[in-house]
Amino acid sequence: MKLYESEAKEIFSGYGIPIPKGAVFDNPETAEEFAVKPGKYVIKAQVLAGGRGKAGGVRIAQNPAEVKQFSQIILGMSIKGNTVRKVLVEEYRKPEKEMYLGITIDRNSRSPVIIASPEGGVDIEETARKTAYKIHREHINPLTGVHLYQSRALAAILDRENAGVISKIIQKLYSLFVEKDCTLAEINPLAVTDDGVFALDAKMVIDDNALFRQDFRQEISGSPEAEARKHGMSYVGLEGNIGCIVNGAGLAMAVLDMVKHYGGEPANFMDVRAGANAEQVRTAMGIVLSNKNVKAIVVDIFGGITKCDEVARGIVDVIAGIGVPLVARLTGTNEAEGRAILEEHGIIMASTTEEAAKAVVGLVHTYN
Amino acid sequence: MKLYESEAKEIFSGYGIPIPKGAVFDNPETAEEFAVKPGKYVIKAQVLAGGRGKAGGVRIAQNPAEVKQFSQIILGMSIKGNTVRKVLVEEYRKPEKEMYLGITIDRNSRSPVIIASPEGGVDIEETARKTAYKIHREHINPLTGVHLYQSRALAAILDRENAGVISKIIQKLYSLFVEKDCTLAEINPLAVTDDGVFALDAKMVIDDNALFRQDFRQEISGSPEAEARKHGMSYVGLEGNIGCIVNGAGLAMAVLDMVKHYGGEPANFMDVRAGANAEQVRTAMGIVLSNKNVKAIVVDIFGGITKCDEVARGIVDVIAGIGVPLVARLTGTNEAEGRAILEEHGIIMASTTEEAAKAVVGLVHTYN
Amino acid sequence: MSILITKDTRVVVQGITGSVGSFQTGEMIKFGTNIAGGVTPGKGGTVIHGVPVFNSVKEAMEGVQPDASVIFVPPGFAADAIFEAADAGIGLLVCITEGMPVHDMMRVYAYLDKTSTRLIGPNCPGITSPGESKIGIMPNPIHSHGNVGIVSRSGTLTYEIIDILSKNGIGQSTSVGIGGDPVIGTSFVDILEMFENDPGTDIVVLVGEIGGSAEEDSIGFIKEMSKPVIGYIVGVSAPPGKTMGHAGAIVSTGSGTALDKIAAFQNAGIVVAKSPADIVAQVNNNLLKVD
Amino acid sequence: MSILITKDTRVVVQGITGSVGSFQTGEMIKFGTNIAGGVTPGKGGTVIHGVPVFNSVKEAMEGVQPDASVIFVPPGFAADAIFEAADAGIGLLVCITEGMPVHDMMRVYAYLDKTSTRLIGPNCPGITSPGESKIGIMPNPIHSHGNVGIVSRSGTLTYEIIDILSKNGIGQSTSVGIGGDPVIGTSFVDILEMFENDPGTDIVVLVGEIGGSAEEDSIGFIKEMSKPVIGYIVGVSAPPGKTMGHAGAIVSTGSGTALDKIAAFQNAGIVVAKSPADIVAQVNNNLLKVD
Repeated sequence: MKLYESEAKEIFSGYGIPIPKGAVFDNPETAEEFAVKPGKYVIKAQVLAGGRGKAGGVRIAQNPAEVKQFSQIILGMSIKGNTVRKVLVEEYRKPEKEMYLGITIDRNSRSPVIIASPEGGVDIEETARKTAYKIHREHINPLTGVHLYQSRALAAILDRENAGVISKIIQKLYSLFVEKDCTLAEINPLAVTDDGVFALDAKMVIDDNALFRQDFRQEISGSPEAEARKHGMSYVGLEGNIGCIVNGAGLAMAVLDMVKHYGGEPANFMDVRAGANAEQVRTAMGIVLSNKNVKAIVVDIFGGITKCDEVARGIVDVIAGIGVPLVARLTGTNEAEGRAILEEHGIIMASTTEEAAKAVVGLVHTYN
Repeated sequence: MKLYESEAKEIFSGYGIPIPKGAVFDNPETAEEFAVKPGKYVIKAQVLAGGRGKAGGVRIAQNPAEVKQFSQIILGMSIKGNTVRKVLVEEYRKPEKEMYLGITIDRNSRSPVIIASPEGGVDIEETARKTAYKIHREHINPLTGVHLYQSRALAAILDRENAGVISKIIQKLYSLFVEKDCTLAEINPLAVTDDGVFALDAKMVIDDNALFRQDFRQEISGSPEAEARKHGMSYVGLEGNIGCIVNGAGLAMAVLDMVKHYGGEPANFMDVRAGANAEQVRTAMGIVLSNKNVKAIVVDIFGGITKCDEVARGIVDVIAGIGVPLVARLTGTNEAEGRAILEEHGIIMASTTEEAAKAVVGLVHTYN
Repeated sequence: MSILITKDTRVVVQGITGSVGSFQTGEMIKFGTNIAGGVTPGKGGTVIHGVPVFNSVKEAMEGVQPDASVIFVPPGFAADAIFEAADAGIGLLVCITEGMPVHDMMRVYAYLDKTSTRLIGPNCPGITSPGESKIGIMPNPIHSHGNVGIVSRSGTLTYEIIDILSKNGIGQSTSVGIGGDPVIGTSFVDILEMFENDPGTDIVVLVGEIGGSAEEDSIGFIKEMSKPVIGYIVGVSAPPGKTMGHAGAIVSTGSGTALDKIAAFQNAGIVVAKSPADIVAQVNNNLLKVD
Repeated sequence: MSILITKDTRVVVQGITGSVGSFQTGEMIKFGTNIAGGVTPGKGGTVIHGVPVFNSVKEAMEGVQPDASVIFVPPGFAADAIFEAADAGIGLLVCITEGMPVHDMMRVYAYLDKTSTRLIGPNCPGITSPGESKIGIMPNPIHSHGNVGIVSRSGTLTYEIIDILSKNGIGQSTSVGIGGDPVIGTSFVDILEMFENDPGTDIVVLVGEIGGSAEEDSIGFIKEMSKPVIGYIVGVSAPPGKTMGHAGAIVSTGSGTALDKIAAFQNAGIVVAKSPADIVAQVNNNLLKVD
């Protein structure tokens, strides 16, 4: 789960990582009230999408008066489909030097890795591609945590003059990375200003698997992703028009790939997980169909714990009202019963994943 | 460094280990003010010595009125030479079952070890000797900390009915054991009462080597031990009458052993550490002589970083006023210069540790 | 022959009294697995599926001397269950649990790295050696004994592939699901090495997916192998930055795409199948060569 | 011959620019130690005693390929210095630092236990092999080359013993101070084993003291040794519960007393000397037998 910049900064601040004085507002008037001290302020749209800056979601107010004006502009703005509902207003700190500091999980070494570059404030992927030697990586043993010698060495690379304070920031960032179950904790830029070193931006991604032991805001529901998660399923929206309902993530990806292979475009990834019953299948159908682009649906179930007759029952319960054609492929536990139910309702059946994919692509081409 | 029970309990409480409601008082009047609720109270002398109970330092008041009375009796009492300056007054919790729970450092495995026994409230050494099978030991890997499976198993041994809450107490006790740099954290008894599980007593010993990073009260100075520590030296008072000043702990023990071997009784252990200069030797002499039993002094210095002439200078600076005979043995760096200085002042010299020990024992016998 | 497990492998089930643990224990027994006992704290002394339940793995170790443990406990307790089994000296652990926090798993991995305990998973369907034993949750009916080794990051997709192979008369020596999480105990290479050394395996099917570089990392070893390896990699349609069901199936910052992986395999001369049906074709091709 | 170190052992000094580190580096160089460089964060690029200073052990590793490191840093930084040296791949660490928190040392020990790095100390005087090299702080003039190995928990007392041996014409192969803390990296047995295998050592002096059971724990090995071992154990006068200078020298709850240790040695038939002078006598006795 991604946190908003303002949420991440609040956590940073709790760990003693210096951030500019600021607060979050959902209307321009209260934002104006905050900005009483003369001087420059930054107004930043609080959205989870990247590229805020380019979209005009970050503005520098030259004086308190401009704070209200820019907040007004940014609030309600749409950035990559996300409406801006909150702005973070901060006292402006002029960066004399912008650095990059991030901690993520290195799958190869199966350990946390601290990534540091004396050139931050920009796209770090870009730096990594163009000037890889400017990116420094330090692997951390998860049993011992970050050693002082490691944070000290990285800090000296970032800015020798401020190495002491940066080393402490690295230690603190590592602590919160572990204690808050992060998969990413990033400061970009970490800036040297005439007032000291500050985290001018903050990014945190929390391990979804660890949310049960962390105390974060509830996810805003309503999105099909959230809806699916609520029901123990996994959904990812895609650009195409063929709705896919599959049990198992690997099989679901295989179905998507085959749909594509036969010239179709999947509208979604949907893993209903093992043991899905009729009720869950109905819910899954609802979520998939909430995407109005969907022109046909393919259901592919490999019955193990999941029973094919349960799935079939879920399908026939809703099939009348869905308004798009559906191809089903059921195999494994109670396969015969499942197929019998579908047959009764005249639902198109396939016997392999490939057949099902081919059939659903054909349906879309036929009906459109 | 040992903590007082009340100090340890305050820390326990901060970690969520249940302790009876109580407070510390240095006079009977305020103690009486605390005990307003009807019911029984315990009044416990706050001293670092063991055997408080037997010495009458722990009393149960049947009602609030008795709290003042017992506090009056206990305050000012002397327990093993320690005057009681404070009492801990607690609401009485009747133990239905008394257990033992402690964490210490196992030198053999070089790791923390949790020791648990369903029979507590008594001398655990006694239990260990008489009924060893009632003592359970679980070694903890210091890199991973105590696992749930470990605290759960120990808790089930202590009291199956309250295993859940006891497992959590074990986890908390381990956390404070590590975070407070303890060499011992002990609850004896850990009691099941009709009001839940409570730590009725609390003992914590802090690693002296870690005091620099812990925030504990300053040691009450004035004792020769504290005085020596303040000057980077190490002193232990003993029962005999021969003062010993040596550089190096091992050599100091060897000197003591040889004094004993020749029929003398050392008055102290004193390690002036490596690199001792004249000033430190003077201080050491003062500390050793603060013990009025001292009838003679032996100084044994093996000069490495420590320079014999520096030590000699320290000795001659104070020799005139000490009023007891002194034997010195100096060898190593600047030995000749040191010996020359001592010779000038007519100080008795020995050339080996054995000779020095023999000589000082002879002096005591001669002079007494 | 098989890798990792045989008829004689004595298995304890951690979390045997839970609904999934209990059901799957029954299934394993039906398959022929030598289930020696189970562990559920507080339920020691009871019996389930005819096997004794112990309060701890240590007690199970003393009571029934297991060689392997299969873990069905909730995600928040999985790391502890693994530590417990490893500390008790069990040599092979199969962690079925899905949803284990990655920080827990990093600590577990760093710890196990220094021990002789092997962990398969977490978030995996386990190991099946037809005719020998099954540790995990793969459906019983799909397997048939033969000379194809399967190693996969996936669950249902693995069943699909096993099933289609069996239906086409191609049996398996051992099928191993190594797990769909970003940090897992045993890698492709570990399993490939076992297949390479297993006289009962003549050909290997490797089922990969997006995320990480486990597939690419196995190429060097595959090229050294004497046995043919058929790759199959899914997730071509996955958009970047989205987790595709498996916590480990995510294309981050442009790396770990299915197309990159497929290309890497093909560039190394490793056959990549286009579908489960194509796996059958490729295996048949290669079995001809083997025979 | 010698154990642990030779003329060729390349040594870096962690904390080389501190007052003790700098002074002792000079002494080691005078002794003939092959000092390859030093480490002090922030002082990289400078030169002291004619050797280069690096910002980190890793840089020193790249620059001068040391085999060993000697650590002179304050107690609060000692664990970090050990981790740094071990992570950089240095095989032999000698930690002189006195006053290291025992919890730090337990973590260090658990970590090193799984690596090939050997740690001597902390709170120790180090290692001296006369004619070869010295890593640590033993005074230069006391040593002489010979065939007696010394292993001790003590500092000054060790110098005293070395000195009296040398003055009586008895030279040493290697003298090792393993440290006076309750948790140390290398035990008596480890060193005894090296002496047993060292052709240059004919007899060993083991200097023990109160606290713990390191002396008792070595008895089993001593009995298996082909070379005679002379024990010397101090602290007969130590009262229980008091730390006698060394953090590890404490009689806790009646265990770890000098008399118990001496009795255990004598019961096992191991000679226990009564004083440094008596060590000389006992060594002479045994050397006669050896020759």
